[in-house]
Amino acid sequence: MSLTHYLVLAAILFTIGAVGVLVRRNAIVVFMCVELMLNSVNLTLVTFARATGTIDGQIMAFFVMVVAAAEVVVGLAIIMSIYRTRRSASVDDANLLKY
Amino acid sequence: MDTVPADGLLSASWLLIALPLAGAAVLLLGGRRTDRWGHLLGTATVAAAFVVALACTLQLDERQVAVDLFTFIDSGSLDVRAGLLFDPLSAVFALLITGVGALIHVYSIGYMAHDPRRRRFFAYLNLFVAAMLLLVLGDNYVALYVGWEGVGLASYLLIAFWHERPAAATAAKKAFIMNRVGDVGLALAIFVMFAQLGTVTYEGVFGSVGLLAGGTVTAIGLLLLLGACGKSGQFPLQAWLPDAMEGPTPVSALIHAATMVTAGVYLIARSAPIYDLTETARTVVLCVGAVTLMIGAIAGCAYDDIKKVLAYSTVSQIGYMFLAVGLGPVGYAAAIAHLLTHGFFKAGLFLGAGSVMHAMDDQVDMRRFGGLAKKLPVTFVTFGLGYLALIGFPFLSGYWTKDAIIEAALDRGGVSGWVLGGVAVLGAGLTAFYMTRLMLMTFFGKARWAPSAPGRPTPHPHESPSVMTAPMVLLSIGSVAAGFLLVQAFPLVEWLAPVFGEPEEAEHVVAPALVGIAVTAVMALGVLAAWLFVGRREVPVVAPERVSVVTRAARKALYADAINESLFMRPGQWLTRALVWVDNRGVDGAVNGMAAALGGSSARLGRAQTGFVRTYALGMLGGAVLVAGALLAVTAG
Amino acid sequence: MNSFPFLLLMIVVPAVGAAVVAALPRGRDLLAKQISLGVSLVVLLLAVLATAAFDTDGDRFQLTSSVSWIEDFGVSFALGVDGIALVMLLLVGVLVPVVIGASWDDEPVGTRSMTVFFAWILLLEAMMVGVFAATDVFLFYVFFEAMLVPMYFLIGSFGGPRRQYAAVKFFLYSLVGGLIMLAAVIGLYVVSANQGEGSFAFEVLNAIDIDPDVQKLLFLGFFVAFAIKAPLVPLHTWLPDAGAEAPVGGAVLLVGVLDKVGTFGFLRYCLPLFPDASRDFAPYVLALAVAGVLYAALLAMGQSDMKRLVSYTSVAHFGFIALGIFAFTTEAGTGAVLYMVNHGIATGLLFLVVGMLIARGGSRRIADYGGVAAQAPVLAGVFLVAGLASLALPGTNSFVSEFLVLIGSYPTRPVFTILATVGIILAALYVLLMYQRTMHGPARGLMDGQGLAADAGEPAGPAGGTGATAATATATATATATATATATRTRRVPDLSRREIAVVAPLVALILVLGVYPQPLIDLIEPAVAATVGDVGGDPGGVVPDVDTSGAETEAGN
Amino acid sequence: MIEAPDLSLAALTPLISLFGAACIGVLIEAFAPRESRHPAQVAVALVGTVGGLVSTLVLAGTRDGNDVTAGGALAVDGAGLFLQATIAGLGALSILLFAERALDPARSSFVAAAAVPAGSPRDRELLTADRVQTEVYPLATFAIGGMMLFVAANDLLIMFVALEVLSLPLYLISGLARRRRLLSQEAAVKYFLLGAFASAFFLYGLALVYGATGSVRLSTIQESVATAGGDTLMVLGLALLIVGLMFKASVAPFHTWTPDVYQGAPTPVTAFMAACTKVAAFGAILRLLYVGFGTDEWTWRPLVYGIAIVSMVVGAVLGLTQTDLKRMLAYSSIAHAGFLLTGVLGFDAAGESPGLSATLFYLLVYGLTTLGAFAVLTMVRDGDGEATHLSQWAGLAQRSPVVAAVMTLFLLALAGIPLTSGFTGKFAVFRAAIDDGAWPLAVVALLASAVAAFFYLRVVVLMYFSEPVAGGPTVGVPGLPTTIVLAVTAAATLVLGVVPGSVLDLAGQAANLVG
Repeated sequence: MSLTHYLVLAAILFTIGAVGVLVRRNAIVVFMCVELMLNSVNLTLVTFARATGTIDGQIMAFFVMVVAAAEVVVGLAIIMSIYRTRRSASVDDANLLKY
Repeated sequence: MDTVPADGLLSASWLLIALPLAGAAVLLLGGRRTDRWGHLLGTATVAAAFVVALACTLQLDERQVAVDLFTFIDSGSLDVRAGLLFDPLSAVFALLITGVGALIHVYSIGYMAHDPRRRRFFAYLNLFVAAMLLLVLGDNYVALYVGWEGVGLASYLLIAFWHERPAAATAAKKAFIMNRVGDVGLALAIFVMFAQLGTVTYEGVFGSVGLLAGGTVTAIGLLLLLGACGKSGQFPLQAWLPDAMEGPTPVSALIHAATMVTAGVYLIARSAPIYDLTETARTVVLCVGAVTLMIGAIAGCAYDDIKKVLAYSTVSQIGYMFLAVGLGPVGYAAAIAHLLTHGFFKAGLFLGAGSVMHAMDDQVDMRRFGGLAKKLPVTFVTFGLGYLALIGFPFLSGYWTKDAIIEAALDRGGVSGWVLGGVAVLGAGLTAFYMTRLMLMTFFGKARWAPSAPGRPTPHPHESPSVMTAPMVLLSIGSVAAGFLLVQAFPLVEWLAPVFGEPEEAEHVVAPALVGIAVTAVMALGVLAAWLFVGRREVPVVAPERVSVVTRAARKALYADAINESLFMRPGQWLTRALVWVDNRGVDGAVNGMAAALGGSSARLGRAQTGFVRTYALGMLGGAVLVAGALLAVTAG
Repeated sequence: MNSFPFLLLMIVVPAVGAAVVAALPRGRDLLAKQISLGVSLVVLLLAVLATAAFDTDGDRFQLTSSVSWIEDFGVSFALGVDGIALVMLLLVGVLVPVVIGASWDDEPVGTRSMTVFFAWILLLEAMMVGVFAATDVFLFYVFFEAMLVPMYFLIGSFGGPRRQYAAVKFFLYSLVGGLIMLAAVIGLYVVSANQGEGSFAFEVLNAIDIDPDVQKLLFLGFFVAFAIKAPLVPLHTWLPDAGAEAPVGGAVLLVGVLDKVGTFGFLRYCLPLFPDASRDFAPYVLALAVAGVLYAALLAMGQSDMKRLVSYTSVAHFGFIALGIFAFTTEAGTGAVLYMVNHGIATGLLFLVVGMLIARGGSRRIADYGGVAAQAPVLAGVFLVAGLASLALPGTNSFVSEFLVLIGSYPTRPVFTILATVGIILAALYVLLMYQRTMHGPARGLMDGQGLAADAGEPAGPAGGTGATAATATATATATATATATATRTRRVPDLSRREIAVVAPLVALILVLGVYPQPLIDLIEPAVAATVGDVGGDPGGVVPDVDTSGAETEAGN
Repeated sequence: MIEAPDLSLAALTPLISLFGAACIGVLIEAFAPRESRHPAQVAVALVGTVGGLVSTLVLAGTRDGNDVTAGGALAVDGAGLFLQATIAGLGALSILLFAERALDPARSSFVAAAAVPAGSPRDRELLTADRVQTEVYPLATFAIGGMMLFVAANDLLIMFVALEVLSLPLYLISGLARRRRLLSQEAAVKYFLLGAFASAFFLYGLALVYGATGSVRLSTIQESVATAGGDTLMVLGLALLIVGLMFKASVAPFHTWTPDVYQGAPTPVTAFMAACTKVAAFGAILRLLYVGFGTDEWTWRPLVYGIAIVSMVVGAVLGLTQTDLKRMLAYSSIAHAGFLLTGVLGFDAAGESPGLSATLFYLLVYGLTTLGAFAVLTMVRDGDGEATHLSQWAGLAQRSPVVAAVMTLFLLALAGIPLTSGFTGKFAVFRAAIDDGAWPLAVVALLASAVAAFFYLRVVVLMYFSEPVAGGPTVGVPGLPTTIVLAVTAAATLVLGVVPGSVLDLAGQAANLVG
């Protein structure tokens, strides 16, 4: 398996994540799709790190993980608060603001 | 003959204009304070101007005198000076204007005695006299133009003097507008002169007009003619003049008979050096004169309104003058002579008509007159003398001057000479017809007096006060004698020689005596016809409806108004309405439409902002794909 | 004397005056009016003194002063006047006191304070002086745009029933033009920067050579802005709305002075800076100008609203001015500048008189009036003088300018001139039609109380007129009564009051004096115009006649 | 062998000041008694931001030449310092808006307890309670710190981290409105989800660029671009990076979140976002495009050209039909993003062109003006918080002439009328664009500003030319903080319009980017 395969896999994962954001209604699932996108990037970074023979990419992957974790904290807090009010986590229900 | 700078009394000739102007200014600015003596001041200034004019004329031994006052407009190569030219031609006019003007002022004192706005009437009359004097005294075309439009304004103000009457207001507007059409011609002529010759002074233009191409000279001539037609009520701009009779009668006498309407003749005569160079333009002048002469005469036969008949008579008589100036050097002096005598007798006739109206509770319908000769003896006599002078009764004014014109027309020779001469003779016959008809209907026959309006008493005619009759008497004396004086005793031709050149001894096609006899015979025929048609019968108080096509056409003044209406007024109104629509819906609509389109697209695009996160994400993804695609395309390309 | 900062003072004095007036507490209206009048008279005095200090044979720009303003943009606060700007300043100086006098008894709409009105007027005066006195293109632009704000508030706060629409339309139209001009202003700077030091100074820009294609673009940028402001057909539709809805004082300044910035801009910027483009575009501009003369005149005839009618007449007059400017002769150019002044006076007077009439009748519709001349002869007389000046009757000031424009244009552009002369006839028509319908005839419509019933549906508030005085109050009161009850009673139209006479008298006097003796103004204007005509390749000395007349009659035979 | 990276503490002072203040704020939140928290938090946040501003200015005054520090991860250059100072200053003003307690009867714009479900009995109880939320201050301080880091990042990874540091607190405080909590929470969710989505794009772009060049250091990327030219990987990476940054800058077509979030978020937060986030995002865009891809201009130039037009048109046209003032200002911000891009385009890497200084200046004036406009919005209230519907503003000038006048000043500045700062800014960026030959873009921009002027004017028309409606909103008497904000922003708007020379000079001197 060449490095390209990993890259392609990462791209596919990224795409799946992006499409997931578009098609899923539950805010949690949408957010998980975003996480999937971030993780596909991690895969890409690690692959490139391997390709260039440096560890920069791997370090960056760690950075991304930390950031992703922080994002989860913030995101879940927000989603929770709105869920408690509305009793629904569907993103389609939140459309008071439009036009 | 060279023009010399003025000295002595002549250098004060600006007083001629300044005096009546000052009178007008005092009366207009003074307001009601001047009500009590305003009419006297107005009359005095014009009388004083007459004295100045007379003195200046007597002093005029150098024969052409220039008075330079101040710079009017000096820009680039255009240099218009406020300058006066006092020469025999302008002297004659100045005398006519101030002389007849002063008489009519006097008459107006009586005529307008009961009008609460008499002071303003005198102010306007003074304004008119000042403007008219500027017109004839200016030494360049721009000064002439200023006076030209100035008399237009005064005419407007005076026709609309009784502005509560819609007809008067409309007639005034019509007069002004039709004059403006002519004025455009005059203005364009000035533009052409400036563009071609770089000057607008008489001296400069006449000095170098010979350098111009023939076509250009013709163009200038025709444009000047357009201006002249407007002011003089000549075909095709004649329709305003009869309507102008809505003004007080002294106005009709002074402005629409004696002075302003003759300005066209003055313009063409003044521009003689130009017309001398262009046969074409002169021919057009001739045609205009001949056509107008006939239109006026025919229409004059059909109207029942005493002032309108006189107005059409004026149109017709000025047609004679145009015919004369169109003939070239032989005709100029004849035209001016006829102009002067016409000034006397037509002014007298109008004043007489005014006196009749005064007596008849301001009615003008001749069918309601009749038998006034006894009631208004002075009016009858003076009017009668004017009448005889007008129809060319032998040895009265009209006879001399009209004959001269007819002779000159015949002397032209060839077919055109015979045609023009024939028209002129025919016109003389028609003049005799309609004037006799007027006399018969007004002064003879049974009294057909009727109340001017329901509820008003039937008028009891009485002679006018002497302040009115005195000017009539003086004018009738002029009507009788002026022709002889100007043609035989002190030939105007010689007086005007410095302007038009020495008269050549014309070769007569028809012997003058023969012409005289023929014209007198035709005149007699006209009188006879009038007596046959009008004098012998009972005049119906209501004009008969079943009349011939010719009469009907004549009653409508040969459909001049109808033609104007259908050619200009209606399409104009239609165009205006259409353009208002275009401007509101089209031009402004485009702007508002653009705004609406922006607003609409804003609303439509705004729908894309659905409020759904997933739609937004899709938009972002699409944007990202586009961005990536664009960048890749740029890199690849 | 030349170092005295006339121009700066003429900007600063009214600006400070505006601030003072705006800061006055409510209820001090009289003091506000007195201060405003005083300040505007000081400006007039300064303008007159500046004229006295101006040497007609001297440099093109005089009374100059220049302070670096925004160095990064190469902008200076540079002031200076040529004859053209100077006469415009005189016009500003004359009209503002008149407008203040005319608005003296105005009642504001709603609960607004009239002190604000006078503050805006003074601020507008400062801006107008600035726009004419600026010799730096950037500075000019700043004043050009900033001028919109006071006018916008004048229309929007104190105007007629449709004032919001009119104010926004006015602002946006001008802004669009201004922004396009901004692009050209910047472009001009960039061009100058490419040829050395970047600058906005007029004299520097006048000296540089610009590539013809670039010139065309820049010319169009400036032209569109000025054509909107002036306004030329088909960019004119904002003016009738703005002119009709603005309070009379505002309308006078709008049409009398503000819009002149457009034609002033043609002359000051378009021609000298882009001579090649000006020559290339001249036929098109002339076509627009002449189209405007005829089109707007016809439209004026079709109006039923007096203020709209007067606005349309102005569009026609602007056509004449544009014709004079783009004929590229000294005579026509001088005439055009003189026209700018005269039009300000004549149309200003016309607006004022119409406003006084509206104040008496409470309606802007022509059909609501009739026979006023019989009851208010002085009003009718002034109306007539204004109308005659508007139709350029000889003896009034407008004649001189219109004549100069036409006679100067004819030698270079005969066809356009001939078409434009038709406008002379149309001018007589629309003026006299309005005059006849309102002043002549028997008293009718509102004037005898009959028109009120028909009119009651419309908002009966003061139509932005001068002094919504007792007449309007009566009108509103009687509007509620039935038509039959009021039909028999003829209400007299009061003639002009002493204040109103004092307001119109200076303008009437100027109309007559400048109609008879315009030469002093021409002497001021001509050198600047000649220089401009020289810039654009014309003969500054004036029209050269087609025929060489120096040889006189001796060659007549050839 | 590991070498310790060079680290200039002096250059880091501004960041330390902010992050330090934020950490102290967290500690205060944890340990200080509730009554004393608010003043303490405000004080700390203000000290932090003002300290950041002052230290940036001192740094700018004392530094000699441009520098990179922290192992080349941070750039200390003129543009960076200018932007940092701008962000710190605007941030301090925003903190003042947050701290306003006089306007809302409930003493704060922020919810008392975010965890309580909206609309519950407890929530209603708390609505009128005197309790205030103080977490917003450390959160905002973190965000400001993140922004200052963002504009100084010389490294894509740092840029990403800074992006998250500035974004995450913003997501949170968007949802903390005291009134209309549902809207506020919705705004937070939308902002968060879309923001995270955009971050993923940015991150993927980072990865691709890293793959193409082997580095995320901007200078290294530039060298690599100069030698290797743009291969597909790198171009894709650039595209994705641009997407991420344009999202933050709310440039169309990545603007869709802007109106919703601006409308829903508490008004002081909206003001903060509109002013500071825009500055930060454009700082990053400038750095990415010119430092990272400056030699590759021809690739992205047409793209930015097109995006600028789209953004101006979308912002101007969509703004026309808005009836909510906050939403309207959101579209205005989108249009202004387009105007700013014209300035970005008017800059060439050689540094001759005035584009950079123009953009810097524009960012400053736009930030001040928009902050002021939102500050005015906080003052006009009805029973249910701010009265942001247009119709409620009818006749405001007659109720409160001063407020109307100040608002008019801001609106005229946003519309770009001369003698206001907005005009100077517009002039500067358009001059840069035209100087660079992009005059068609400038013409489009000018027409768009004319369209945009319509909706600014509509507010003026309503305030001045309409009669007040019965039962309209009241204009609150602001406390000291809002008064200070209004005074500063209004004075700046006027001064930068009339005598902008010195600040333009400053921007001119600051106009350099270290590679």
